[in-house]
Amino acid sequence: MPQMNMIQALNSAMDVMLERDPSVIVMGEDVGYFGGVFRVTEGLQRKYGEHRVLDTPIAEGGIVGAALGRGVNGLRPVAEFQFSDYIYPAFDQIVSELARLRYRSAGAFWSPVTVRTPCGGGIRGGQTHSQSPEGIFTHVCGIKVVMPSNPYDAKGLLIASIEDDDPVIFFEPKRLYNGPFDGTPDKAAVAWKGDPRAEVPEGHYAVPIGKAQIVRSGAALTIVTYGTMVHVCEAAVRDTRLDAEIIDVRSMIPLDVDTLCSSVSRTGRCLIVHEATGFSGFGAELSATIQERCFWDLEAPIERVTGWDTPYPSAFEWDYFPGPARVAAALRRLMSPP
Amino acid sequence: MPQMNMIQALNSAMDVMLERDPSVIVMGEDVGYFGGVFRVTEGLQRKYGEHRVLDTPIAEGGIVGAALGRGVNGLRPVAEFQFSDYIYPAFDQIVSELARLRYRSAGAFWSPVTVRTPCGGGIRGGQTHSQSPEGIFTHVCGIKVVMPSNPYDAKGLLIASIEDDDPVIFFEPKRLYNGPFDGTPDKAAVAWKGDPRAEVPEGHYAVPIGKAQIVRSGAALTIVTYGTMVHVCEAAVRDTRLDAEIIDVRSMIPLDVDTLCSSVSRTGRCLIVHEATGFSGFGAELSATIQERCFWDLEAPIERVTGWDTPYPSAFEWDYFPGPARVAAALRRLMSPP
Amino acid sequence: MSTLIDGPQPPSAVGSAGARASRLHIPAVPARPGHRSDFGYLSLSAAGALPRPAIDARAADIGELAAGLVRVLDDDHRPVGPWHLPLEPSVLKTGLRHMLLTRAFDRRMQRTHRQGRISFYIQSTGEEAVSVAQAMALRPGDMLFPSYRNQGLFVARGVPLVDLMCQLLSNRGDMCKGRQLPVMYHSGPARIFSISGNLATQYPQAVGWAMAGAIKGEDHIAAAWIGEGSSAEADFHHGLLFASVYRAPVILNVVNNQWAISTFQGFAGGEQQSFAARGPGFGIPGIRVDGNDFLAVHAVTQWAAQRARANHGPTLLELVTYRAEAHSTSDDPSRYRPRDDYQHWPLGDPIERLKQHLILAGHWTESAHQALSAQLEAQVDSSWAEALAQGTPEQGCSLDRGLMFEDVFKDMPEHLRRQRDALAAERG
Amino acid sequence: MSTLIDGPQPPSAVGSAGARASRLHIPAVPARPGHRSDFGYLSLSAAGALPRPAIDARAADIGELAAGLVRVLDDDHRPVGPWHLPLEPSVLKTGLRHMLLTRAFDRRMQRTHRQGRISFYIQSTGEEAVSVAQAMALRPGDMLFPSYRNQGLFVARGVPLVDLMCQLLSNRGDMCKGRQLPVMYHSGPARIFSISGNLATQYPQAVGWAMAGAIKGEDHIAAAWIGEGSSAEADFHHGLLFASVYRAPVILNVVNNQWAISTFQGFAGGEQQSFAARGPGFGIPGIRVDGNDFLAVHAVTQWAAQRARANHGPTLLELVTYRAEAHSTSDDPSRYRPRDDYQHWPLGDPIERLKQHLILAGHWTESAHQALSAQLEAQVDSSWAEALAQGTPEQGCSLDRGLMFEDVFKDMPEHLRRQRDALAAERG
Ligand SMILES: Cc1ncc(C[n+]2csc(CCOP(=O)(O)OP(=O)(O)O)c2C)c(N)n1
Ligand SMILES: Cc1ncc(C[n+]2csc(CCOP(=O)(O)OP(=O)(O)O)c2C)c(N)n1
Ligand SMILES: [Mg+2]
Ligand SMILES: [Mg+2]
Repeated sequence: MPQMNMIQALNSAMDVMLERDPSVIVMGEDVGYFGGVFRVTEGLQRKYGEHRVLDTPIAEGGIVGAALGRGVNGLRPVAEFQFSDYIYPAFDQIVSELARLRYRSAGAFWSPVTVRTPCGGGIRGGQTHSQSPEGIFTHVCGIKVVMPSNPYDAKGLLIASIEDDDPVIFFEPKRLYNGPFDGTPDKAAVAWKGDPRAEVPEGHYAVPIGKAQIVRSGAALTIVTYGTMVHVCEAAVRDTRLDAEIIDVRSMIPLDVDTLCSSVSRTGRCLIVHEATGFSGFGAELSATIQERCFWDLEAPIERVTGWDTPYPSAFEWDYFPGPARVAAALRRLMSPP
Repeated sequence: MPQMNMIQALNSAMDVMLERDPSVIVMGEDVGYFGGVFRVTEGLQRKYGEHRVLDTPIAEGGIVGAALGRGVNGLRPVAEFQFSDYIYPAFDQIVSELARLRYRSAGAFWSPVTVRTPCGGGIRGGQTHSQSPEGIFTHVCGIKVVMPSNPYDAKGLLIASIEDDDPVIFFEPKRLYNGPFDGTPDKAAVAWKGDPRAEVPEGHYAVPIGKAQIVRSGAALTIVTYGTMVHVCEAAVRDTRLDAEIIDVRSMIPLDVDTLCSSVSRTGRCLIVHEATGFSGFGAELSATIQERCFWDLEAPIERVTGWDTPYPSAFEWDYFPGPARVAAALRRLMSPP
Repeated sequence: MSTLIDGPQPPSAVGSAGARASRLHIPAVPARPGHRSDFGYLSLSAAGALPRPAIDARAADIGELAAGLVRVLDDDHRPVGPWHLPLEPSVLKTGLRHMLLTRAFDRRMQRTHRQGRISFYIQSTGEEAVSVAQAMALRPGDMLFPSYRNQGLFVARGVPLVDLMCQLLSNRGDMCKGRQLPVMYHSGPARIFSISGNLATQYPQAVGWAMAGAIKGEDHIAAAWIGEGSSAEADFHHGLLFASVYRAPVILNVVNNQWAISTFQGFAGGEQQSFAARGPGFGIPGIRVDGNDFLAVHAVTQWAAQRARANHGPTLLELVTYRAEAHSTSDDPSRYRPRDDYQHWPLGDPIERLKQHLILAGHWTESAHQALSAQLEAQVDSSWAEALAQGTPEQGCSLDRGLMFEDVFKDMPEHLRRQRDALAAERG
Repeated sequence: MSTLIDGPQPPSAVGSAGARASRLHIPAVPARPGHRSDFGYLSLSAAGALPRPAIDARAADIGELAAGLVRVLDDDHRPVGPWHLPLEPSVLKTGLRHMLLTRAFDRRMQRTHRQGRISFYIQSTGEEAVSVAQAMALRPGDMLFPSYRNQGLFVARGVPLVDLMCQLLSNRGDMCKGRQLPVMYHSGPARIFSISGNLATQYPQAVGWAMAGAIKGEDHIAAAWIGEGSSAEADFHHGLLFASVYRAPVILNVVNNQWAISTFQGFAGGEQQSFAARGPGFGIPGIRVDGNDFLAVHAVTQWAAQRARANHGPTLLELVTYRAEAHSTSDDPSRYRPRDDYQHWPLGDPIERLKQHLILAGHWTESAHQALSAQLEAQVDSSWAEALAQGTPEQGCSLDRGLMFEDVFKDMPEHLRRQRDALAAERG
């Protein structure tokens, strides 16, 4: 089985789909000749031509608007936003158009656009290259929202997203592009190579949208998380030696409530972890839903560990980032509530 | 004491501030000569001139961008968005600029813009004239978010917002403009006249941002709500004859957690009600926070009654709208959990 | 900067009241209620005065078309000049019929609203030539991206009035299944895109659609319409930009009917320059055309369509017209403009002008016109009866409320199924 | 439309591979690595060839300025033509000094990045005349809204290099208190606005600032800069539109350095038309100027400033230049353009050209230039030492982490106080 890092896995997903389906096209800023600032589309224009792998003007709203129109006319556009901090200029086209088209036209028109965008911090990017805006999109009905945490899921979920007839916002935790970062920036960087989740088939396969994954089974408590934080939580569990169950949400819309709730009902304790700002973040929805379903089984309050409610400041990156120590402290609190 | 409906109260707030403070300006689509499509700015241009009460191009992003610049240059802009469904084209200027300016410049620059916008349904507006997008903005750090539920608060909060040196998104539940709508569309419309909350002083006063209000005291359970739903919840409480405490959140950022939690700790039961789509709505944050703080006092799961996770369909408005029956059912469930 | 750090400094005197007079320019408005509009602001060319360039002309070389006004019918209803491309009388009569039907439909639906049987309506009175002539100048395979004031496109493409009426009624025949505000139609078979409540979004969408056609090597083109007020939105810029960069086969239309609700077109940037003039700045030909002149509108649209189909790229058309009635049934224009404005509008009425032209040419008579009008009124009446048969407002909503949860996604996910069931339980 | 209802139809053959060839136009790129750029795409005017109109000229009457290229210095470094407004030699020498200092600063910070002492840097090499000449043509009370490649504005307005360096180091002297990526400076006292990571947002903000000045009756003007790539963003449109409608006293600059990271300017719409040409479409004069010609840049900026101050409204300037180095320290331009491109750039180097002009005029010598260069290098060195005294990267972050929670709001609300305390507890 070939080994791929997340960049290669994502590239492979688009390669496979461009090859299989002549209606698939890739577009975005610097994605063509150059292959993207994170090299995720490298080589695709050379292989499929500049009519199928297009450089675009720097106009995120226009990119989504044009992608929507192409989708209506029979193509399957995969649009890259260079950083998810730059998705906001496209907000109206995503919320009012992409998400609503099928509904408002009662199915007469729809557009299967996939929007790919790197998110999250830990790369010294400062407040406009580090954001995790997924929570905002989870409040928008009519789009699917996913975020993989490893190369295998990245490829499988991206293929599923491209094949999906609904629009999908596909977040790529950029700190994981090259390795399974566990939240300790001082340690030497670890590469994906050798990690079982980096064993990625060359060809076509899909990871279904809407299914969470139990990353580690455990009985003491449940950690619900996604993206980079999956690896941080693994580290925190190693550090605390608690028998935690770790669930990687993967798909925020639709959400696999059953997998989450059956775990929490079993363990009676739940910690929710994400990198984004806490207030009204996606963790709030996770907490509220789990509490509604599992209330009678809860032995301690559901807690959240998240980024602070501030922008992501470049000099205080590691004070902002919810690292393993912060997660571990919460785990301990959860096991012996005050 | 004069009686005002919500339109008059909002108008009076701007009138008072335009009069007192020469740096206050009002701007937006159709707000000038015409006085706004909901007549909220009526008469202001005549009184203060077309240099202080400006009609603008239909470009929400430009409106916020230009307002931000004016704020930096010493003015206090009050910008109207015709419907909160049309705030999305301005999303980047709000999130990346207005909310971040003070932070990223370490206080050297800031802009005290107030964005006013009517929200909510119940006026047969269909999916693009009925939205309640406040939840999205509550995930954005650096802005304040408020929503009044009556004329007195509307004027006092709007004055506080204009005087506030931070940007404020001010949501106006348009179904309440003319009367305290309780969620039963078939009943004859009730006007504000005669309602004690419609007694509004002519002059200057402020309702502080960041304080919730207990609208009805009670011991059996706590309802946390805001906007139009305050009145719907009052109706549901009347119908169920439960001794519910009803809290009007009023200010979402900052949130008056203490008032909410001391009530829930006392009653042990909590229902959260809003009109917006439920999934990742502001109710999720309310539920998560209250659960974290009040877990040991809870006698039943915190429930949410909200709009469904669909767009707001024009023909099914009253199936979508979380009316008193849906609230009452939840109240009963909460008092005797299954 | 301490003044900034200390907080906004109240200007010691602001605006007209102050000692230091404000230097901000505020666009002029021709007249407010109680006065009479001076339409002198409108730059007019004589009929026939402007040249008709080759379809591969460079935008920069035909700038006069963006500043002037392409007109074919002169004041005596005679067609003149290079933009007169004679059309079969039958075609013109079809155009007249579509325009008359559109107006009859509008008038009837407006009345229906006043009777409280539909909740909202938007008329296109005075602007019928825009939609009808343009639809007729395009091919059935071309894709149309309308605004809410282009009902003439639906009429000209033969969408049954009943279908539109059922949408207005949100009844069993509603193509939108009760989800859209009245007038937000669409038609899959007629290739007319779904109308959005958010202004101007269709502009880059149409460009994208056209780009896809080009990628696939097809020769269908796309056309989009927005109001002059909406041209202020970002998506106007996105549309022009993407069309320019990829030379997309698309026609971008700005319908300048002088008003955006209460806001005069000067506030959309029409005071300093025409809207057509935005095109040449992107290398896109801009053509300003008399939007009430059926022949002129048809001719420029045909020119733009040929240009696009021959792979010479996009065209920006500004259709100069006047919104004769209220913005919508929620609006009362007498609050912000002279009541009799339309009587003084220098470009007349599109139906009247085409009618007179046909009569002058000997293809039409006053009595044929009366007969046709009566026939179309009857058609509207019978369509209305047919539409009501699929559910009247008095019967309440005739659509299954479960439809609310469909089409959010292609397949209904678990959480929506649960919500649908909860609603069903609630309603018994 | 059943094809739509049935799902996207895979085109039977797409793109160059297919039988039906794609008709989509893709903008041309002058050369990719391994080839040599043909700069023939660049429309050039001879120095002195374009007229200098009165400051109240109408945009439509001076369209040639948007298509041509205003140049003052000819190939022999002699100033010619109507745009030559003689400046005191001392002024030119100050300009030369600012440009040299900017370049020395850039070079040194680039090296510092390579040594791992700062995390990110952006050079402005080859574009120094833009910022320096423009800052010098404006008044201290005018407000500047820069992009991330306008460090010359800070230099020309006398912001100490130490302040900029402390920002790059995020140390105790950082004006941004550790919150912004390196190079995202600002200066309250020097009236230079905070740089945003989100492109083009400063355009409507500058217009708003200028509108406020006009409302208050002041005669300070605003100026904003964006790259040609960023002119694709919606806020470019918003800026032009609002400036046009209210005739705001603002100068809107597009710095066309040919590249936006790896994307050639054709993809921003520069193939069909100049960027200056967007202006006339809004009634705003557009002037395309040789951005490497200090005298030309100064002259057009002065013209635009006088125009704005005299209440004749905004101007759009396109400054034609070339990004000589990488986009940023994260970029490697040899992956997408010829390595030696800059050597062939037809408009030369701005510093070299001003230097030769001064020598030719007898105000400068090669040895004075060497001495000045050495002096400025030393100034950069000593500034760097001074900056490091306020915290070196090796010492770790010298700022209090509690600062993270300040300035989110003017007063810290309860929830942020709680979070600040939690972090303090976590870190002991
Ligand atoms: C994004 C957005 N902003 C505001 C509105 C509210 N609105 C609806 S129609 C309209 C006026 C549009 O005028 P114009 O584009 O000239 O079209 P016309 O009505 O004249 O045909 C406005 C402001 C909206 N629908 N969408
Ligand atoms: C809204 C937004 N989209 C994308 C980016 C990423 N980005 C940063 S710089 C840049 C290129 C800008 O090029 P140009 O405007 O020509 O300026 P230059 O770098 O040439 O000075 C891009 C795409 C961003 N910062 N903001
Ligand atoms: Mg209009
Ligand atoms: Mg550039």
